[in-house]
Amino acid sequence: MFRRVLIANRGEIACRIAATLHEMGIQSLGVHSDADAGAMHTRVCDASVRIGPAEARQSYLDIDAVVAAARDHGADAVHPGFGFLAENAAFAEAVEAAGLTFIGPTPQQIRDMGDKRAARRIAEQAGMPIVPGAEGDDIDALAAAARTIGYPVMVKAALGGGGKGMKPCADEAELREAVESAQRVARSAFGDASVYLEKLVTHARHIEVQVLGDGHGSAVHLYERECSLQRRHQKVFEEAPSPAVTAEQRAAMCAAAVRLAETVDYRGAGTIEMLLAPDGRFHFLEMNTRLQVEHPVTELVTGVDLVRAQLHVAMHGDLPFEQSALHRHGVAIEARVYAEDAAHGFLPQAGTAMRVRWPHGPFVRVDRGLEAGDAVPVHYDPMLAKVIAFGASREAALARLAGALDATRIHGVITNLPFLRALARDPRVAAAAFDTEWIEREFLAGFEALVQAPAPDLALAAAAIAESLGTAAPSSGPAAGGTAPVAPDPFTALGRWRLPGGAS
Amino acid sequence: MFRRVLIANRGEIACRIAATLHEMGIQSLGVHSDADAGAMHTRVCDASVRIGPAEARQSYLDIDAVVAAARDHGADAVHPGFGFLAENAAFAEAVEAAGLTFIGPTPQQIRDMGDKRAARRIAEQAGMPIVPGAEGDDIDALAAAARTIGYPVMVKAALGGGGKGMKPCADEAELREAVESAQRVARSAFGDASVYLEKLVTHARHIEVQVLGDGHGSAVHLYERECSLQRRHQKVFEEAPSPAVTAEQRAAMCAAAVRLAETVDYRGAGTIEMLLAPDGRFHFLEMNTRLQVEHPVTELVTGVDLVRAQLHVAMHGDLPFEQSALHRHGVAIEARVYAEDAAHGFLPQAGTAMRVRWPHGPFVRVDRGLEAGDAVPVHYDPMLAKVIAFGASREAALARLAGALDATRIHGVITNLPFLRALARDPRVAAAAFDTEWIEREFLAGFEALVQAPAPDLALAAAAIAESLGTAAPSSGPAAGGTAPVAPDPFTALGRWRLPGGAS
Amino acid sequence: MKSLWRDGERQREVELTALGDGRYRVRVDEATFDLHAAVMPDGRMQLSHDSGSTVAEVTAVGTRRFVRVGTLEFVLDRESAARRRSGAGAGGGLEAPMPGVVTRVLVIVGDVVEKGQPLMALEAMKMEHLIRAPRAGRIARLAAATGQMVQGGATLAELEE
Amino acid sequence: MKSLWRDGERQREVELTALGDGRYRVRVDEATFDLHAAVMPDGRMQLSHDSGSTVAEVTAVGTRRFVRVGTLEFVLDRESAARRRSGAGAGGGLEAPMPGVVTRVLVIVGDVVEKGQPLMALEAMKMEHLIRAPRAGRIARLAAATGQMVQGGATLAELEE
Repeated sequence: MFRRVLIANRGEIACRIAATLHEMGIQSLGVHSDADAGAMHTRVCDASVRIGPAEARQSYLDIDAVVAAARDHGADAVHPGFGFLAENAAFAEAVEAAGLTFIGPTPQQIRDMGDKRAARRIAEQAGMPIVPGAEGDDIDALAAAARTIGYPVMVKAALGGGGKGMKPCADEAELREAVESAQRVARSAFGDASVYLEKLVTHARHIEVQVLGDGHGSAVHLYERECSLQRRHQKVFEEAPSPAVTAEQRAAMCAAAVRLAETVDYRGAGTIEMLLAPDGRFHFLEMNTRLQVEHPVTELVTGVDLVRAQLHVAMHGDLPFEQSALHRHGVAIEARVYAEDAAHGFLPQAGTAMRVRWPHGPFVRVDRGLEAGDAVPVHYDPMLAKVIAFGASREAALARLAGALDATRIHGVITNLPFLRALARDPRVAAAAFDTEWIEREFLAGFEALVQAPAPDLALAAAAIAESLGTAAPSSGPAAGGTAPVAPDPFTALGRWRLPGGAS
Repeated sequence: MFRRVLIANRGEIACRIAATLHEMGIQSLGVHSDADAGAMHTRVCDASVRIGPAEARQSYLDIDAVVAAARDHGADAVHPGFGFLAENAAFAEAVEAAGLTFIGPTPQQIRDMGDKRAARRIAEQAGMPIVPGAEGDDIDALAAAARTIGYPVMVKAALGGGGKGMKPCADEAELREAVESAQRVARSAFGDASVYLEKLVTHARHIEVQVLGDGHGSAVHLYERECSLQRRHQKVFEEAPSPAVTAEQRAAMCAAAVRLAETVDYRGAGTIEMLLAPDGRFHFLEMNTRLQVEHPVTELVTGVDLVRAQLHVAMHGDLPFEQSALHRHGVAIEARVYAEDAAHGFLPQAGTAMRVRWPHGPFVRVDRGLEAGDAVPVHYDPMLAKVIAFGASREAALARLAGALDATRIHGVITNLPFLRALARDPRVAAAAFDTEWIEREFLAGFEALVQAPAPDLALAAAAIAESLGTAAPSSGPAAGGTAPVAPDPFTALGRWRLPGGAS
Repeated sequence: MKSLWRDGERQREVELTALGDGRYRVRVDEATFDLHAAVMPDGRMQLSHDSGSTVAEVTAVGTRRFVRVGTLEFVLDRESAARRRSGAGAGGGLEAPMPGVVTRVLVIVGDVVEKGQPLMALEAMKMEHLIRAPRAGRIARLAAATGQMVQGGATLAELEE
Repeated sequence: MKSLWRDGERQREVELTALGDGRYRVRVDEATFDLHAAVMPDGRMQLSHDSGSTVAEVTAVGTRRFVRVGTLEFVLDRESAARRRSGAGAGGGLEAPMPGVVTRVLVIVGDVVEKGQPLMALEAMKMEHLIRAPRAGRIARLAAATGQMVQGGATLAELEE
């Protein structure tokens, strides 16, 4: 049993991990950079240690600083969350070298799956269908392979992730350009210029299977998630179960994922990402050796706390449940709230969230790292929170998500909430008629037209009146005293002022 | 489809109803007394109408004021929540007379079930087992009946509820005193001195079945809740399913509840309360013709939003789902957070909640009517919130509830959190080895000894140091700038300072 | 710096000596120990003892202090030395245990009452509470009348021996 | 009272005439209408029009206004008349669209650039963004160097025609 666990992360995921530690009676030790002194994750942890200046390389990415904090403050184990050092094999090694437990897979498993070429080979050995592809540093050899495979193809960095260095190519000219560009990006981002190419499966859906392994050859799956709603390879909405997968496909994909995990004696929580082609066939894409951003949708439909399950494996070396004990019911959909200006090219935003209101209706979960008064620093990933809705049906979950996004209010930092609200009410989203390119191919143009329409006169009037009344200044709590006068009929014209995307 | 619904309530239940309305795209119109101007429920509603001064009789209990607010501001329907006018047949009549929909049963159903004697007769007709009893105004006749039934007996007010006027009697002398006292209380509280008596079933458990009727003779059940953990007939913890009920008992109780609801053409959500005697037999207790405080535990194990279901019945006159579509999984446990001083006779408290932190881990739901800076007025029921935990097993749900209660912090108003935390960690609660009298019979003495122990020296040191540093003043948000220095080993002695009830 | 605190029924005394750099010598009643206090950016304090440390959070409301130490919570009252000497907390004045409305006054000035005898009834939040004499004595003064709203801690009556 | 606002790419003008008792005559660009504004205890405003009303919430951060009307949200910028006349928003100075670190400067002072030509790269939150010339012209001044941290809205360069 761990007494104290260091959370090597920040923001909503650090807060979410702290909640499970707290519930298990394990002390939570946070870490923070100077930019995060007093941040929400330092407040929800039992204590927090400063590990460096604002720049991530000197704090959250500084292996020595994080390991020293864990060792010096008596942590038994380290939970890396996702991002930062979560898939860094050297970090996992350093944690273990310090005599602490790394809550995650072995360094070798991280390293193998981090090299996408090695991962493809492992998946193939485990009998999983893989997309035809080729690897190598020689551009002519790659071009020859592409001719055999057939265009379009996708060029990817071997050690990549998160869409970095990925480029689709329609012909050989594009391929040569893409390989050079990907090599450049890969060298600078991952310190290794290796690239590979894969046949580009168009109109595909992104399906991933959550697995949990005991490190000794046994693994279970926790069903699939669909994450096809993406913008620039970044997931926007995620849901479980996939509305596109048949029972037969689900059984085959989940069985293949378990087989892969068992083949490598996988330890802890991991995700096997797959492409589901329009012809109904699925292909291995990659394996993520960590908790995913979108893990809550799996938690909501299975009733399993995945962080608790990770801790169980790390403490006891066995699985907390058997496959037969796992059931799935209902539908959960997650929307990622980012500090980015969806109306202007999704530019990241920073600032102070003066007024924040999170939704809190039944069946709505909000994993957040931000409360009113908190700063959004410029230095880190701009994801502020995830709003997750559960429903007995997909229709119910989606309606609940739309209502929850309407009820969310963040003033002080521009967020992508208008984008999320429009997505949640799009009929194509309701019909689950999308693939990984749909947002950019079909949705964005209409959304941009919508957000570039002039603000209604009433919004301008409200801004001007608030200024004249002095009510525009942010207030953190309710004003004392006073009554709320209500005009003779407080709603009649509400409909008139509403645009599509409103709740009426 | 309703366009606008008036919520004739305040506090957490008004906020909870507003969340569902919002999600359904229905406008929420709140009401507030002067004491509640700016209260949380007025902030989460789309708008709120003042209905009178602080005293409930002149505001939340003022039928004319509430109906006028609904009519004058264009509401289509009124949701009464629970408490206040929720089980007032005259209010339901006045709402309907104003041409609006009352979201609840018919006035006649409210009236019938409000008279506990009539309810017993209806239950008996529906073939439900009832506890032997007698009614009447003549004390000698009641005494004679008690001799036949056998002591102990329980005297109750005919129009009562919430434990008011209830008194157990071990012999005839106590009976005579109790009847007089109950008549006096009943006359003053309910305007009707009628009382009745029932055989007192000792060591019984309180089990209740949630039903939903379409008003035309069809009803479904949503399984049972157990609410045996009570103090002075007020529920403290509630859970679903009951850990004490076998599958056979569950089937029998649920079927009996549906039969009763169908017998009276019951409309909307209602609860049939039963006593489960130590011999395994159950008996009708009463029917509550409204949403219950503890409805979230049913929602969490069935995935059904009961407020949405109420709105569906009110709008469409049919049931939103069939019995066969209803399933149950997992365990949910609710704890009621009250502004009352558990260390000093549970005296109700008022004041301003300067600092409030609600737990927000996965599988924890908090239905609350209070945020930091909000006032707790003296005029109303002191329930501030409900903390509800869900788990795959009862053990998991209870551990999660204990952690969530630890994480909850309300400074500024004294609450019963220490009482709830101690209950959540009591081995008898973990073993589900309790009945409706257990808290008072066995738990309270130990709890009182615990809370009357001196505060640890460190708590006094903290208070004195905070005063000398000026950090005791409440702050609403994080302080700007600064870093968090951490002492060489920030946790080693934590265990030393912890008392039973802590998380370690 | 010496301070007096009410902890339930107890009187507690704390003497604080600042040693600089956030270090304090603390005496609580008879026990003396050293602590280091560091204010965290969110206003909580990290209190370090020779054998380790914990996080504390203190909120002041009037003389009342809400104190959270780790996950344990306590409510203390700051007492002035003057008030303590007058013995106001112990007897004499009879205080409302909570805010509420006086619904019944069962005694008049001059009544001799026994310990535990109900003196008045206070209603708050649906419930009625009887205010009982803390000890035997004579009602010297009544400071509340039926129907009157009183704040928690307000003097309701004075009892003389 | 007249005020100027930037609404995305647009300039909007509001003229407010207080009629007393919370009533206002409002002109927004060419449209004129009457409104009644009542401040709710939590700082939101109930705005009533002749045909009904809605709830609005406005938060000011510098010149920026976060405006919630019903469940719709807008971000507006308050512009001073002086700034508008100088045309600062439209050209001349080139502003950082977000806070970040300048990772590359692709031009030097004196370069003649075409509309859309990349001038520098700004990195913020894992992503790099190219700053392009809003129109053709000559780089008159460079106000940012590689490695420099800049705030959103800071002038990065000046472009002359």
